[in-house]
Amino acid sequence: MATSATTPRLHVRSDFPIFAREIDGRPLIYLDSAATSQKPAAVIEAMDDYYRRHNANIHRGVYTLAQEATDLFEGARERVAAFTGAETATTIFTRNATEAINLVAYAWGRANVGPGDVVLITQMEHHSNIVPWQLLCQGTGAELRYLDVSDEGTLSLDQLDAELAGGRVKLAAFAHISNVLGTINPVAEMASRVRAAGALSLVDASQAVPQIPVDVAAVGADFYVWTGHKALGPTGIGVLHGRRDVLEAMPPFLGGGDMIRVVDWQESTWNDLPWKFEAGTSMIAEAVGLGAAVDYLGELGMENVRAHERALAAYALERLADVGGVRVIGPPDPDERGGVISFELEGVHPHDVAELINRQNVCVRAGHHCAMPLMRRLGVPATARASLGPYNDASDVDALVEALVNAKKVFA
Amino acid sequence: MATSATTPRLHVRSDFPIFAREIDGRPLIYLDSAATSQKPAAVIEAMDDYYRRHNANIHRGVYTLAQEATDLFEGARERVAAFTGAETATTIFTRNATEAINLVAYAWGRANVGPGDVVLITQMEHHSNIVPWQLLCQGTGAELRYLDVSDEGTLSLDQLDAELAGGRVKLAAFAHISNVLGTINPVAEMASRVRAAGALSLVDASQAVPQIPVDVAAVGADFYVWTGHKALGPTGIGVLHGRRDVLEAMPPFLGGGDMIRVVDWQESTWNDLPWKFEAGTSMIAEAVGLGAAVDYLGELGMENVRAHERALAAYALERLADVGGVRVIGPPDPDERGGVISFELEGVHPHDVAELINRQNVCVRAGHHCAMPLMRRLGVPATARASLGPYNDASDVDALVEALVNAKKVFA
Amino acid sequence: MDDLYRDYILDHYKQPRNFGELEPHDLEAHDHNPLCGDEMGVHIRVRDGKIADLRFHGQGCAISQAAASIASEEYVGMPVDDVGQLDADWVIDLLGIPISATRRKCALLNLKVMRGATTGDASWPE
Amino acid sequence: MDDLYRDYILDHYKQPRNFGELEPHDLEAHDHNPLCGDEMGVHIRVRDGKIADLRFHGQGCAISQAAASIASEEYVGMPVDDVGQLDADWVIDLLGIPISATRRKCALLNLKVMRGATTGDASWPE
Ligand SMILES: Cc1ncc(COP(=O)(O)O)c(C=O)c1O
Ligand SMILES: Cc1ncc(COP(=O)(O)O)c(C=O)c1O
Repeated sequence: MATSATTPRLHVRSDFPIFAREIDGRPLIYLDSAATSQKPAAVIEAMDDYYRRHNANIHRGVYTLAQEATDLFEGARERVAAFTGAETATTIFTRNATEAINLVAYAWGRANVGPGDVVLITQMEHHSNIVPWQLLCQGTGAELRYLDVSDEGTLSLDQLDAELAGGRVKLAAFAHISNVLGTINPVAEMASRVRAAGALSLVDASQAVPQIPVDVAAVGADFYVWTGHKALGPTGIGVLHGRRDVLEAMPPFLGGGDMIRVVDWQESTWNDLPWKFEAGTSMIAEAVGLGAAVDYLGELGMENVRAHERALAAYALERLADVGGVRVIGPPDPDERGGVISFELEGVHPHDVAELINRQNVCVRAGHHCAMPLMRRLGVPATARASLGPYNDASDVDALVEALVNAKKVFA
Repeated sequence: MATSATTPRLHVRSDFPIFAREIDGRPLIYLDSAATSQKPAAVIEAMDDYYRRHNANIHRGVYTLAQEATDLFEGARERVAAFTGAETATTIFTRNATEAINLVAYAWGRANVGPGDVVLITQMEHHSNIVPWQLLCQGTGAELRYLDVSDEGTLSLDQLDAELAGGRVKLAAFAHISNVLGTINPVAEMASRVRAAGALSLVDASQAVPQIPVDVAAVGADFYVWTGHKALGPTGIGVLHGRRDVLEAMPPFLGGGDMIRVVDWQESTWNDLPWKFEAGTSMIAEAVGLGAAVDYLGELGMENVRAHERALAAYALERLADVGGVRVIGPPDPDERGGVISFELEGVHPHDVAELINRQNVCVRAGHHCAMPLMRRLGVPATARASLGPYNDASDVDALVEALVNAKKVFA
Repeated sequence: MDDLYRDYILDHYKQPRNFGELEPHDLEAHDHNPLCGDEMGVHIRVRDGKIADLRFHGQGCAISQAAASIASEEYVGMPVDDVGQLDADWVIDLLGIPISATRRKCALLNLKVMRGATTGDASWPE
Repeated sequence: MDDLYRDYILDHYKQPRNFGELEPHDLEAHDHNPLCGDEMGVHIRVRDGKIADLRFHGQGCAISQAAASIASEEYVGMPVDDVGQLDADWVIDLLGIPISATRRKCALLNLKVMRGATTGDASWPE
């Protein structure tokens, strides 16, 4: 038993009100942070306070409340940008990661991709980083191509080079961390090769921002997207970081209030970045909540979050071997993976695994994890997935293992 | 002085925590509900409770928390649909009204509008009901045409008929209630004429749902959109009600998680309504909050909300005449208008009006109210706008009048 | 004993009746449970307006597999036109276990593909 | 006396200096404050690299109009090349009143159009 895991570095569970909840007299063993994270009190209270004391529409109000709301909203944007090492003006709030990717596929894609061009993605992408590109390719006559996933759950830089050498790739989109395999991809290296080939890159960092220290400038991708609710923030908000020159050259996506400079009868001109891409009333309370979330994560220190989750994942990989009949999918080395552990339990369908262990209040996800193509590649109909947050500790892993042992018995 | 207004029908201010706030020792006189409404404690607490006790991602989770979150989310959808007299399956959650309109303009518009077709809107639309159609027309070669606004702030059904008689109109989009003029448009009659002419209609009910009883089925439009934050709900959520056959025939808008049935390498099939149009993780807490908002409004009774605001608007129109130099824009008859009162104060720019009366904590909006074309039609650079919510009473109107009298003195 | 995973459920799961392919067949359908990715297909042989034989195939959880296996024994011999009349309660009663909202679609998938094959209606049974 | 709407501000607002059009002119620009819809244009006549004469026009609040009027008296006689060096503080100091974040763009609109006319840079002064 790894002592590093049994003595976890973070002790923050009490910051998260949901863990006060018991179901049938038992505590909550929450191992589904890759689907959505739990929220610290600081995040919930920041939104509460916004609605109770400062609520007003932003940007155009002269009165005090409207100024406060504007400052809270734009202040949150500054802190979110600083947290990920991005510029404030190129940090755009979207509804979620999915909308951020669609924004790029519609606004940049429809203007820049045509017949014969290639959009390159990978076999490990989430549906949100597949379907927008399918729609783009179908709409423009471009070709959608995939980088393979190895049996260990990794990508090949050589294959990337070979695809780029074809000269037709216009944009390559790939996950920073896979939500199924846990694989941490070498995104800075990939983005730099894509750029050298004259193409653009989009990194889906939905799983990375909550798990590891990220630096948008250092990654150097043209677009870098993530989603608030997985990063201790609220639902209803996501982030698109873009390169300034690319964003400036792009036509807008959604039209409406706030994204315009002047609306004339037949045409309009656009507001400056980032507002050009933020149509209609913004997710004001959600931005305030996300600001509180990155403040909280910043105080924990993302190196500490990563070290904590890495140790815990290593411990989980060890302990799962004790169950017997558990097959873990994805890279075996804890240094090469995040805190997302997909597995199969011999003889028990993942759906039944999730149902059975829920009886001990152990929450894991079962299914295709919005990655049907990857399931096909792996030759499995579905997997069970346990995923970690900063609030987890070794006792959660122990509870999972115990619950799995019991589940096996039912199907024995 | 109208006694009906000095004895308001609703006494609900204490339900709204923000009114406990004082600035510089003075109470808040909030007259900007057309920009965004304040929120009752019930709404704030519902979201709080969601995050503290039930937070999980929805639809695919087997464990208890995920089931609870799914029930809360889908239960909110049912109540929202019931509140507006719509079907649950055709009630789609969007980011805001703006996104709902863009969804239609992209998904329905790009598939159904072509060169020579006409999209018909009105001179009183909010930018969110103008710019998406400009973008659609620019992208497809269709023509954008406008129904005029009369000097009294109304539309002409004869002009609508004349436009429809041209035979080229594919879609007509118009506000249920204008956010500048307060005009209540005869939307059921308009939708029926549009339908008779073989075109589709979209009603922008952003200002109507919070102010008057609405019945989506009775209006009979093909699309009916509104936004949560103006209807006592949270930011980050809007609603699109659509006709089932139209929605079913439409291609999807955003691609990603949750809106798919099966994702294959090159193409995908779509989920049933309403999820086909809800890509990525939904605004879960926001839906819960919006559900609480419609519950609250339902308990007040929208007839009562309307009666209260109508009486208060009538009182305001009377009292504003006392100030001297105030010119009110829009229909003079309180039966024909909602609780939105735009005005000019002679010799004082609206921006200065708003700044000066904010010193007495009176919150009004000044500017073009995201309706630049209407400002051009009215021949004004901007207006000041006072708008009502159920929490307002005659004392707020009195405070506005007093503040305007003081503002006049500064510029005298 | 487990409430949901009763012995006969596990038995049908581990040794599903009428499982496999059926060639030639007269009717067929294939569908998915979008929530979990389970898939199920059916091949049906019709004689004199009745279901003479049928086979389910695909991959899924114990509930979806056991439900298909148990229901298959009822489908055989049934007039083809009757399948469209069957509703969700029919399957759930047949299973005889408490089915939560989340597992409902697992239980109903076999009826969905049966209705798809016999009536062309691929909506979820209600 | 009012902190913001001081007598000289109101005086410049009610009787703006250098207001109107200037024909012919050598340089011009036109811009908006997207927050409130205020618009402002400028016509500039240049002699020997200096601003020989100028006129502002457009519609706006007391702050934007007074700022343009007060600043216009400084612009006249200034080398054209110097306009690009002026920053936000220059205008705000000139106005001599406390400018909140919301009113900042009102105060800066005149400098924005001046820089637009002389350097082509239409961004907001910082
Ligand atoms: C009439 C009208 N339509 C549309 C909108 C846009 O609403 P949202 O900004 O929430 O999308 C508004 C309010 O801003 C409005 O008043
Ligand atoms: C890797 C990855 N990309 C994208 C998404 C989509 O995020 P959202 O649903 O918040 O848009 C997710 C999570 O669902 C994810 O794990």
